Amino acid sequence: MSEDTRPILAVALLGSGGAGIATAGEILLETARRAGYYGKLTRSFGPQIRGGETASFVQLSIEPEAPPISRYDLVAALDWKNAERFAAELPTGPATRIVAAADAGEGPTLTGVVAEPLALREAARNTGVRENLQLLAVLCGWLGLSLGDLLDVASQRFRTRFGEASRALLADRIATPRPTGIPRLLPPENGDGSWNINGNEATGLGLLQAGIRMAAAYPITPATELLEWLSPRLEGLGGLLVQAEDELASINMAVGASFGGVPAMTATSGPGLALMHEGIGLAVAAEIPLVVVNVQRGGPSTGLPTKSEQADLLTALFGPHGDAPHVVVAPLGITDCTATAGWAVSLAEQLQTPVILQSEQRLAQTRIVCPPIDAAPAAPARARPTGDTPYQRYADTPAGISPIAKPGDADTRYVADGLEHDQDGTPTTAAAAHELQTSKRQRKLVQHDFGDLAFASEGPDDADVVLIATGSLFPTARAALSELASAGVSARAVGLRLLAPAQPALLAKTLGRARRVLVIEQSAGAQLFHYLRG
Amino acid sequence: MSEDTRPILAVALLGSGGAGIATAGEILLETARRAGYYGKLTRSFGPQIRGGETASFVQLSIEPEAPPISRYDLVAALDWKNAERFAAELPTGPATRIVAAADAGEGPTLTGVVAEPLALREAARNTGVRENLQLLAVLCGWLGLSLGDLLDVASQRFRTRFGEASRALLADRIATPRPTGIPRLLPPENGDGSWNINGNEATGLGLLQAGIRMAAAYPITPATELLEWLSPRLEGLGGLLVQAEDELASINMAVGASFGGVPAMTATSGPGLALMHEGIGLAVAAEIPLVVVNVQRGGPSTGLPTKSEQADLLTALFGPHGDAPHVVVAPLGITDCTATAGWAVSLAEQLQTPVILQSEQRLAQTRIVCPPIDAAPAAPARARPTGDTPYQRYADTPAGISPIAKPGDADTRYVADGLEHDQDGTPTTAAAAHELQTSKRQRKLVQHDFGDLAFASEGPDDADVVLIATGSLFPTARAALSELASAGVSARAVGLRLLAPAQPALLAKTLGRARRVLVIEQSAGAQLFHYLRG
Amino acid sequence: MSAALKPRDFKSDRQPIWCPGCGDFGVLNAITKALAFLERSRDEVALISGIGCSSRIPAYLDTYGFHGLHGRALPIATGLKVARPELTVIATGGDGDGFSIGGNHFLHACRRNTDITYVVMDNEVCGMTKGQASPTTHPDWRQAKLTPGGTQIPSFDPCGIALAAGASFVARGFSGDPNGLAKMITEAIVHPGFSFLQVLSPCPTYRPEQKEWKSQVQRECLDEQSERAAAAAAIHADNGFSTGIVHRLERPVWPPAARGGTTLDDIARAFSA
Amino acid sequence: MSAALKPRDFKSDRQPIWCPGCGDFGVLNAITKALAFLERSRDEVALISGIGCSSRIPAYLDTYGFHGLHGRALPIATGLKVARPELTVIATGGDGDGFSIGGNHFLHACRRNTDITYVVMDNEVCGMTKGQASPTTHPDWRQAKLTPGGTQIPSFDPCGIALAAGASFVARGFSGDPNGLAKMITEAIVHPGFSFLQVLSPCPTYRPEQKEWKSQVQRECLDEQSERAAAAAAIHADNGFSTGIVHRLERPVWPPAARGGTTLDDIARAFSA
Ligand SMILES: Cc1ncc(C[n+]2csc(CCOP(=O)(O)OP(=O)(O)O)c2C)c(N)n1
Ligand SMILES: Cc1ncc(C[n+]2csc(CCOP(=O)(O)OP(=O)(O)O)c2C)c(N)n1
Ligand code: SF4
Ligand code: SF4
Ligand SMILES: [Mg+2]
Ligand SMILES: [Mg+2]
Repeated sequence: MSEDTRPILAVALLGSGGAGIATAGEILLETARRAGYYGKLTRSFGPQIRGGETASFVQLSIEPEAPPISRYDLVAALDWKNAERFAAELPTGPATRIVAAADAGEGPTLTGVVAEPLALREAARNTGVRENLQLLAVLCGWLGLSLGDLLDVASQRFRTRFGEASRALLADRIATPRPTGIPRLLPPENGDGSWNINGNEATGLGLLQAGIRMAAAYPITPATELLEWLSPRLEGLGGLLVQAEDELASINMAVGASFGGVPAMTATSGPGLALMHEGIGLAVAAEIPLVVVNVQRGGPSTGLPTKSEQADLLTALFGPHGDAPHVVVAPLGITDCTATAGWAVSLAEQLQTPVILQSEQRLAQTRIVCPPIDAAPAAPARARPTGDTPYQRYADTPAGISPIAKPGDADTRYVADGLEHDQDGTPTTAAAAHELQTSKRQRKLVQHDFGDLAFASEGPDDADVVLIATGSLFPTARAALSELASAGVSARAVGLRLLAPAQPALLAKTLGRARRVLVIEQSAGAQLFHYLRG
Repeated sequence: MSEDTRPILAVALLGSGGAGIATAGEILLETARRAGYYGKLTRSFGPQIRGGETASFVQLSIEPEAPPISRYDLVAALDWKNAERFAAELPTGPATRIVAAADAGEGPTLTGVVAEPLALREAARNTGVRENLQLLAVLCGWLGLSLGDLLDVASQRFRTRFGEASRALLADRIATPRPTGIPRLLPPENGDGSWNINGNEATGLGLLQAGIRMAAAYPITPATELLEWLSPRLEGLGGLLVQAEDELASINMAVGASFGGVPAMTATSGPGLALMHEGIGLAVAAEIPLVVVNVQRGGPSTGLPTKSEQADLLTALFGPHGDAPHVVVAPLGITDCTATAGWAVSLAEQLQTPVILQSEQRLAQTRIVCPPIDAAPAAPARARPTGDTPYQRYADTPAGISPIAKPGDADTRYVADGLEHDQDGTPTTAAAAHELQTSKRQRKLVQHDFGDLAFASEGPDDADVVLIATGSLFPTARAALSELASAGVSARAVGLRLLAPAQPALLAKTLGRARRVLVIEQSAGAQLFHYLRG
Repeated sequence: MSAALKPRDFKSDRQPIWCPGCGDFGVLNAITKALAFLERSRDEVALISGIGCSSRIPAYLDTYGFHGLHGRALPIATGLKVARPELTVIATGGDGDGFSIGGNHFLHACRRNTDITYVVMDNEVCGMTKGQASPTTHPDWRQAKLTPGGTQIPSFDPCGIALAAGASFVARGFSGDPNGLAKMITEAIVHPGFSFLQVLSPCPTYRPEQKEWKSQVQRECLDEQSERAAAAAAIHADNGFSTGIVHRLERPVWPPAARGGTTLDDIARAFSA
Repeated sequence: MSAALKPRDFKSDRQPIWCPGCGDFGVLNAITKALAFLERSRDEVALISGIGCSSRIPAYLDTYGFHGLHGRALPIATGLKVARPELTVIATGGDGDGFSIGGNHFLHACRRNTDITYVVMDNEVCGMTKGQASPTTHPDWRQAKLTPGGTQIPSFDPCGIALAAGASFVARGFSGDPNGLAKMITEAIVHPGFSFLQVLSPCPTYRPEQKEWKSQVQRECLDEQSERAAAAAAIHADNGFSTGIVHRLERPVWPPAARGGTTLDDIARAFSA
């Protein structure tokens, strides 16, 4: 290998209003997918609604699930306007190559080697092929991606066919000589069967595969794209997504649909979740299966709608009033969204409880190329009335799970109630009934065997150090293991897919003889840490 | 003392639809107050909206704050219809005297001695003096209360003057011979200056004394009576209570009023609190002083609106999404409601934060006679802009408290924001600003010296056993101390008036060398226990 | 089988917690009559309510039901109907439930025109919480401790708002006339789309003066208008005591029917296409 | 001092995040013109908004302001005005903010008649969240990914609802006519009580076809009606593009003024009386 070839390369694309940087990132990722590479794309935006400065961060690799980017190999800018806004997100090094359009203006001070500027504007004016695509062609050439793939992906994306002149220009661009020092990607080890998916889509897929057929929701960043993905697909499967007037309607519509026997969900982000706690509490009391996807963003309040955080843990665990046991799960990475979402549906249907699925902006809006994701299994059928005694909706049972009828079923009529109730659903204030139902609602969760999905673990069983994380930080913790190993630290990463009901005994067992346990979380209040201690 | 005289007596009054048992309890308590006794009145109702079975539980004593009732001395029933509903709340013993109207029907099986039935109906028909009042007169005679006081209280209550015949009848009733075995109360040690007050009123008083002048709220049991008490008094003080269309409006109206510089509040119960979390989070982010009174009832969901519980602890601590530090306090008894409510206002105004005041149905709707309650001090003035630099609403300061201007102030114009913001209030997604403001919001609470009010403690400093409780269970814990002492256990009761921010160091210090710590709480999920461990 | 059901067969054996003389008894009767008349199967009917005295009604019927949250009867009913279009879904509740905390859902349900019947028992008071003003309370009613000087806010006009919001069936009934009311509820259930019924239903406990409604109500004197504006004018001109169906118009029911055509495999396959 | 203020003095030096050509620029201009015309002190004005592109407006004015929660501009504004009656309180926001999530507060603010001016920038879309249907969106608009077949729900009629709910001042303006709009806003601020302004404010990004509004809007052709019913009829008959003040009626402002008369001592004393 006389040439500098690598299994992983990281490229940052920058530009301001209307430069098409977001699109360029998507096209690059998909073009690489077709060549057989894996990859990842994240984006960052300025405050403008549209047309502000944009950065696309693309990582390409020959193996899936590459570790977090620690340094960019290539930074390419169509213009540098307000690019300093991204400086904190853009680690570079002496080997980083920086290339910009000829008229990009003054760049921020980035460590790296500046390459010859690219003159793109005139050709754009002459051929109509925009600078973003020309830049992409240059990069594809340098990275070793093919013109054919690029043309296919771009014409699909822009719903257009490129004319002769455009093709000729792009062929020319892709042949732009590589400045020395720009590394090449190793040849791909993979066909073109891999998937191009983001966390929102992977979540939606799992929900549908497990059986969700009704959704009601109100748009909110960063959950909107999940809803937009679901809407036509739900309809295609004979279901429906209702755009509700607000989050109070959303959660209660989902409750109504599920009461009707149809697996139902809503999705939102922090502000919406805060509004839904009364409805979630109703689902707890009336024992209605329900999935609430919370795509976390920065808080508190309206907070930072486009940024990621894990600080909605406590509200998800403890938001509804009263003793309101329910289930909270979190996907341990983007590809895990499908399995965890499917699991959420299964748990909801089986345990007749609301399940909050804690996604994150960082999972939801990160697009990856990955091996095909296994389908989530269909949720088990709800416990059905047996018919041998007068039907009691809230009958006390050893497992705490009472058979659940649905309207239309013969002779199992009942009234679901959010007031405390007797076993047949009649409201009561009697202490004995309250104790019975409270303990039933708690027991059905505490006694459930959540199985292997509860926690994930990677690393030696007898490791000295255990890193505990959930959500998007589990892959981060895993990536840290090899670094720790090289530093001589024997470490293990434990990922919490199941956050509630708490599993102190299982966790203690999992932690084994670790001498040191570190909780890794993205919350200023150390929410997970305090929760695990309680 | 040849006669059986006692410092404390407990009387239960029972009756069904329209019997006037609730009123009878209130008249008995106030009549005893005028005689110089202290006392307590709680009530229990059947499920009917109005006119169902009712029980009034009255305790009279020569000293204030008598311990919880362990056995009733006297059970008096106008009729026994559905009285078995109250059996669980009605501990009796062999010495309990049971008396009923002649036509009361079949009673539940209660341990005790049944006295001669009282024939009241015919006299009621002849004089118009209802049976409840006649029964009261009989009881007053037995307990040693005066006809004059009874007549005064009753005529004030019914807004009527009693005629000759009625007075004669009641004089006759009060002279009803005492069955043997009914104990007498010791003579009172007190004048008639004591107060007749319930927890809702004591809370309202503290709020007003500390400076609340605006409230917005939506009715909900058991907070409604607090609001109804406040409404005319706020207007009388030049303020206002707005009956809002819902809880979302309530909390946000209170935010708006406080933004305007007027100390503001709302009050609700669990379902309403669940709806307010988004608004409370806004007050956290925009740093708006605000008091939210949560009169806890049984949950989850609509739950048990007329029953008490302490299971809203977690939602009060952790309901709002994101890292949303705020203050949670709880009164340690009925008389403590005034001081704690006043403190809540002071903390809100000083720390520019929402303060949730956790009351309980048991405090709110229990009426007591007690020594006059000290006035809560007026809240300190908000930190005002100094005027020497361009005003920055969210300026970073060592204490984390930024000067707060209000509309109308000269030259300190700013925009309050629930989006993350720079020090001058401009929205930003920059990580540095988020860190700065997040840490400022946390620091201002964590660094604050909450002083002696944070915890209450009773019992020897070096006690072996510490009972930790909050709210209405602190008096219960205190009452247990003497029992424990007689059993040879050295115990101390610690009451948590401050629930958040958590004070682990202070708590550890307070617990001292205790060998055993018991957490006493009314929540099936052991919410306080887990919280204190985290 | 269901053809033989009598109104009383639609009643459960639970004892209502309502006060003697409460108007809601009449509404309960009327609903059972309508369901019996329509020969609905008890298994195919669901009553959805909020919280309040009136919202207790589902438990007194022997059908399916959901006694949900204060103000949220309509969303639960909408979710159910959309998921299970073959059911007869009746949403019920009070004036506080529907027009105070539930106002937004009311607006949007009128607009959406999902095939639900919404029966509001209007007693111009929050009964369950012991007598506070509701949006339909007269501004000068001074018996509420929460608003001792009266609300001094003009009362909410349920039928007027329903019309402005686009409800396709709007009627006013009286609980003291269970037969007339049963007929109205029958029409409302049969109407395809969202049908709104404001039922004057007295609260003798907190509004004893409503016992007079018996003589004030004008039965069936509102003329049916298919024109929204004409209906609005009629409601506007009325003193609030006329009853009848004031508006009925068939317009597309939501959601539109056609759905389907995709498989889970199609959906998964698209990630590598 | 404030008498000398120009419209531009009411602008802050923050750069709006709005897209080029966004209608909200025109609304910002119109508000500053109205405030300058009325010679209000910048210290005595507060702009309260919800969340959305349009709701960003307070930061672009050099007055007091509150950029609150999605849908809750009116409650915050009401709380502020009730607490501080001497201030000029202007609530602002978008159609999603005001009519979808905020619909209930809209209804009740119209009814309550607190002296607030409410300016809704109606672009028939949720702009901030990247182009979903709002209540005012036409049922057949198919560009929203969330409702690819269109909502198929008749659009919400803001002025009609405001009238039915009892608003005492109702007008429709156009952001493309900042002078006409400034006049309207001036009248609205001066009106004692709740004044509602629906401002057609195009979103060139998600609703490029709204660039046509310039030619579709009929300026100042709605006749002012003091009768609520007549105004409703006019709005009902209109195609949504006529502008003007359609209704203005002085009625009691809430809350009524008289308060006071008690002391804290009186209140405490009552516990032993
Ligand atoms: C979120 C929430 N807020 C408030 C309440 C308290 N609440 C229960 S019923 C009710 C009013 C009921 O009035 P209405 O709907 O008119 O019914 P009515 O009792 O008059 O039949 C209120 C305010 C509640 N249960 N939940
Ligand atoms: C409780 C809550 N739900 C949803 C959102 C997401 N959200 C922000 S702005 C907006 C819609 C804004 O639409 P509109 O009010 O019409 O304003 P525009 O952007 O069109 O000016 C939504 C749904 C939120 N911030 N908070
Ligand atoms: S309080 Fe009024 S509405 Fe409620 S049950 Fe009694 S009479 Fe009926
Ligand atoms: S998206 Fe539309 S409403 Fe938002 S700023 Fe851009 S043009 Fe204006
Ligand atoms: Mg009512
Ligand atoms: Mg809009």
